[in-house]
Amino acid sequence: MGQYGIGQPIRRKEDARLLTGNGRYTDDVNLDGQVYVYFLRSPYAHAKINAIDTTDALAAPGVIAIYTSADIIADGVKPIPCEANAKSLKGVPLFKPPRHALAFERVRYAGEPVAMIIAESVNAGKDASELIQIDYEELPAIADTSRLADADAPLVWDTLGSNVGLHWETQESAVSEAIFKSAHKTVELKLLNNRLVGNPMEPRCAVSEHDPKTGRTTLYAPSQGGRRVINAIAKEILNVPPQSLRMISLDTGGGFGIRSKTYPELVLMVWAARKQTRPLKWRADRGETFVSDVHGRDQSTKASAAFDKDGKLLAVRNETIVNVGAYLSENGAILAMMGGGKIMGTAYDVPVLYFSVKSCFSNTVPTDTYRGAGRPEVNFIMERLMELGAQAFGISSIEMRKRNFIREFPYKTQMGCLIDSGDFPGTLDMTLDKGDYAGFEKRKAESKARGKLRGIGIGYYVEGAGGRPVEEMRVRFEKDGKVKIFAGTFSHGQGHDTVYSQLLNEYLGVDASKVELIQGDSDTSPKGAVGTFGSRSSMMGGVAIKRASEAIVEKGKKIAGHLMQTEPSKVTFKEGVFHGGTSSVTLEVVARAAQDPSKLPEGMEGPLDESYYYERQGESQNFPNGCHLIEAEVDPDTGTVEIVKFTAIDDCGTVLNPLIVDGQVLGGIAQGIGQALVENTIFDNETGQLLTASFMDYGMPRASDFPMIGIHFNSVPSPTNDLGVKGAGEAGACGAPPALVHAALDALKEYGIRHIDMPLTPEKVWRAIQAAKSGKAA
Amino acid sequence: MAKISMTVNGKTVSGDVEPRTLLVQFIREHLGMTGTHVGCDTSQCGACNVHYNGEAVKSCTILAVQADGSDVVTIEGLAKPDGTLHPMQAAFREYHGLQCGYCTPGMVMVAVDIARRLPCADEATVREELYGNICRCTGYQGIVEAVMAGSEAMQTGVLPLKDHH
Amino acid sequence: MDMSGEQRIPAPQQMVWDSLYDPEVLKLCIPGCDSVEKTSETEFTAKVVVAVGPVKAKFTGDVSLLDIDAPNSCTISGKGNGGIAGFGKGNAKVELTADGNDTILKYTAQASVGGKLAQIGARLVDSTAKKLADEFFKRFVAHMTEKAASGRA
Amino acid sequence: MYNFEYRRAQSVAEAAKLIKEADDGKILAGGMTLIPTLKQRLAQPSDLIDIGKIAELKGISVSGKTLTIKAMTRHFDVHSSPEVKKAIPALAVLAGGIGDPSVRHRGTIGGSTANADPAADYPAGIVGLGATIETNKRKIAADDFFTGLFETALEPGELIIAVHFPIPDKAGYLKFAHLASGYATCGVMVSKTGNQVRVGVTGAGPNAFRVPEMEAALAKTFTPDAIANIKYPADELLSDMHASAEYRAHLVTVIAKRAVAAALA
Repeated sequence: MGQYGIGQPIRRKEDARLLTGNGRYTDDVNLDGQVYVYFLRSPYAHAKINAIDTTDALAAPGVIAIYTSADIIADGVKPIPCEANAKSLKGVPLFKPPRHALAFERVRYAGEPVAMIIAESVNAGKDASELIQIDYEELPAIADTSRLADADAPLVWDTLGSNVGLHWETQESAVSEAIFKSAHKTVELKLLNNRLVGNPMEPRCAVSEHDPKTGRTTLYAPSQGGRRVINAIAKEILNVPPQSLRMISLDTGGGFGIRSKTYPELVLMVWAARKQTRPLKWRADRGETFVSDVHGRDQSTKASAAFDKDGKLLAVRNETIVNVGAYLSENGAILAMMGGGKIMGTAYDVPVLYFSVKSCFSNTVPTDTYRGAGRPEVNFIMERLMELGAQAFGISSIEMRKRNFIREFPYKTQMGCLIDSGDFPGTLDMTLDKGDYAGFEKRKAESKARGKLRGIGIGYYVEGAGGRPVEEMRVRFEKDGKVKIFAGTFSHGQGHDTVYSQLLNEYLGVDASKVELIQGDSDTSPKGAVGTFGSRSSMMGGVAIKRASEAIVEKGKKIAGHLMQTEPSKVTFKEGVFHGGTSSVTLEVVARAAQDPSKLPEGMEGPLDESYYYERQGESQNFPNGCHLIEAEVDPDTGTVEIVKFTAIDDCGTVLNPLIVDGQVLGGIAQGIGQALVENTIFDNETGQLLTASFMDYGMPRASDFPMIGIHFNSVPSPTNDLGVKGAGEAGACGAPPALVHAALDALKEYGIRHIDMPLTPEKVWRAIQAAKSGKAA
Repeated sequence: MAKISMTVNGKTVSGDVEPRTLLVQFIREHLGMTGTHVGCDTSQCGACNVHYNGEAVKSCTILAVQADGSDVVTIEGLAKPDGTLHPMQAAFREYHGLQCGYCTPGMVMVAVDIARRLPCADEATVREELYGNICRCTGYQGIVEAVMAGSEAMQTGVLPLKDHH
Repeated sequence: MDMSGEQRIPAPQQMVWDSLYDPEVLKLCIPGCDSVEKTSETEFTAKVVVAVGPVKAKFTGDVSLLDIDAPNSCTISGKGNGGIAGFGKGNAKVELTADGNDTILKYTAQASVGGKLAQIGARLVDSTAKKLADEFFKRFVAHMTEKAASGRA
Repeated sequence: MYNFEYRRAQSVAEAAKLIKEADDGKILAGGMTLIPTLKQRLAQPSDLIDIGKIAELKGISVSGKTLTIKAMTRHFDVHSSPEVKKAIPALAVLAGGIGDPSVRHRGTIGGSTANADPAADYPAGIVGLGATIETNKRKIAADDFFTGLFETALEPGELIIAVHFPIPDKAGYLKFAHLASGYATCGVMVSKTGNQVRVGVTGAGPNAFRVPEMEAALAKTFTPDAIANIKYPADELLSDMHASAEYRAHLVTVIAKRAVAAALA
């Protein structure tokens, strides 16, 4: 409807506040009398704790309390639960070791919190931490993902007997093995999907306060929707009534999947606030964030594909080791199958799939969901297999894909996931057109004249968006004419205030300036609140708002009919006004009337407010897909890879606000390019130390790493949700990495280099060239 | 403790600080102006950028005592008192140059600095000049467009509008 | 990180060997060493300040001699706790062989750090370790040369 | 950060006195390396002596065939100075590539030179241009100044006053920057004055160094090809997780060639 409704590039409502320094992030919260928390963390990746002596530290100036695992265990604080569940083919469940909020008996990664110090100032806390004597007995550590399942690998959990916490498979391996034996051609590849550090720009932070009068504790912390976190802390860790805890997330400086975890520090901030008389504040610096936020990716994979004589896929095999870190975070152990496995095959018709995941422990920071959570990994694998397939058959990358694209929908993947819609060949053609594929050779020649090798690469992706199948949204009419949306979702950069306002404008004719988004407070968010991750907010929250709006209109018609003395069935609603015969009455008037029992039809109760708990059919997700086309120049003398042209065509279904969807796609692309080009998480394989724990060593993508990116849509509305929307946030993280790697390998075609693992750092590329020159190509 | 005094957003402010207090801590904790953010420890991310004697600097890498007697402008000092956005702020909104908003204050302060020094900077120059500011959300495209458009608006008084597909 | 080196020392092997056990010699030769105290025949505690550029970290730690094959070879193993900076540790396998009146000292050493030093200083760790090892053996050779020349055995 | 005494010096003499009096004092110039180090608690000086506001330490001037840059002149000023751009444009290029604009607004040539980070840009400029470091005690030739990893010829309490650069006929600077930090994985300043050539390299070794073999070849023929086959021995170079010594050795040749091309451009 009109210029503020669906499909318009409305400028964001949030921006004026954020642009003028009026954002309010957790670190901006300062409570009267607050004291400061500092966490002493393990310098060892693996060590036995023989003794901890806090005597001197407790006597230090300004120190209020020091807690270790002995204190929390004595107080009945339970380990942090992992709700993920999965079993091997033989029914062996995922091994779930206990994770205490403070290291108990052993430390298992460098950075694990060992003691919590509460002091009058941050500096007093740090000073005291230096006086804590800990007798560590260092143990052999393991960090190297490809070695985790080896028989001689040091053990992270002795009782498990190996580091394999779960071996999950889709089916018996033999089924696909037989197909591979009789296939016309097969290709095989080993690769590492590099570990990433999410690094939202707002570092970790929390403020907590206990009110002895009410017996309630409030936790302020950034999140992606904190309901699940605070419930877990109440019910499963502290064993207190959920209503005694409240979590408030204010402006949150980026999430990317890593924010809504039941982090040890959050548990401790809540628990300790209940022991203390003054509010607590903790703010991590970036170095601490590097070792305390969950990390993403980190998989070692052997994948292969079998083709018939026409280059059509017969079967795909994928064996992956997932490095889950030292403890299980929420979904770290299952995202490879639940996030990635479900869409394995991605855009291609795969008749038989063998997918095996070994979720393995290591002496590293736990891993969990990060932008795409399993989907970027399988997209990368499938795209590499298609590329190798094209080479094996001597056909173009385009032809190979076209021979294998899924063309009929819905398409059931080998894991039973129903891909609802898409136009894969059309999207590919559109990409080639918009990206001037035809003009590539000319540009390549021009690059050559400058001493640069130019290559072009495709990354076609399909991802499954939507996450958990429930969400609740509430619409409330205020006396002053404002309309408040109480959201179960949580905007932390995605512009929900703007997009939800567009929806209310579309469905209820409410002026965007009158809409107010209320989110992130466990006291006021709807009961069914889940949060924002996995590109689900439009699909889940948006649909809930639409349906709540419809209920409001239906109810409103009855009230309006009563007010206008018209039969409700003859009342119509358009652009915020109810019409009946020659009369009309605005929604605002109806909403006000609904609060006055004397103005309501008999038997009807006000107010007009509606809450809608949306439960999606089964586990059906939506399937954003698209094609990313990159041209890159490689400097053969230094190995530097530079992106010189980037075209992205995405099918995000119905686009509610192109400005915001563009932003989501671009943000995903930047993280995808980060993974492929600069983000190098390096552990010392012998000591387990994280060596890249600052922006000095961990490469964050910068403005100068990108050209202007051409973003276009080939929208095929999803038939499985009311709005026809599909996710947009993970697109770039799925499409960009294979496109970049393919562009670089294409540029290096003359050397016959088969594969280079991400990130494509200059030295790695240079070494690949040197090896190729000396006949030792990878 | 050291007594310091400086001008912040046109107003004279003073305080007693420990020598180890950083300028950003003075601004956030002593003055209670929380628009300036801290995003890293190593002077890389630029979230803490302010104008110091008219130039963009990282306020996390200056001691408050060093800034004694200086003239500081923070993100809170850019818009007009009536709320009218500075042309660069308006450009960031127009070109979707922000998502979560955390890096934004520093990004805008640096953008204004770039526009003043290099009013006609081309895209490549703008990208290079943004090297000291990290954004994790936007992929920088909206930021780069905003810096160029905001720069033009600072000169002409007219913000070129985004042409959206 | 592996380092190795070889030095000719104009002193007899036994004298060189004995000096490895001498806390005074260790104090002189460990760069930035404030104190060394002998806690047993083969064990010492030491306080060391490692200064590299702007960084100046204080370590307190233990040094011990292992795998002793007197007077031919041993491993000097050290571990220091640098408080908030983390820890550093290293060991050097030292081999002595007599060559006339001189002694040939060969060493292979490994070093590693943990905690903040590893997390933010990794780019400098290897070169710093190499510098410290070089400096130690340089000083050791210089000291032994002087000691042998002055005849105080 | 640990606490310390803060002292702002008004003159070089006062700074020298303060540093001498301090128990374990440290000079604070631009602070771009020192302050982040202090924030991490990786040093605990008793006193910081701030020399950033000493007027006699600021300024750029040309006298005859010498460009003089006072110690507290910021990278930004060197980069944008018309005198530098005219006298040694390659030095303006070098200064403009240090850190980022905000860092260049604070960091100083004296601070960077005294810090002698193995990956800093100025050491290549100083060695490659054959500059002289003037201190409050003496003058030190570039070749004698950088002595090791973060080590210089400066004695305790000795302060850099200015760096004097002889103006070459031609010079070129190029760096291969590390992806994360922007520091030089390898940076090379090549200069030619008459038939004298200097090649100064930073980022590759523990400290900035010259490559005599390249200098000799370039003195004969000042073209990139003249040094294409000269390899620097890898065993003298740094090796870390970001770049192996072998790769750095390769880069010395590649970047030196490009620096020559830049000098000729």
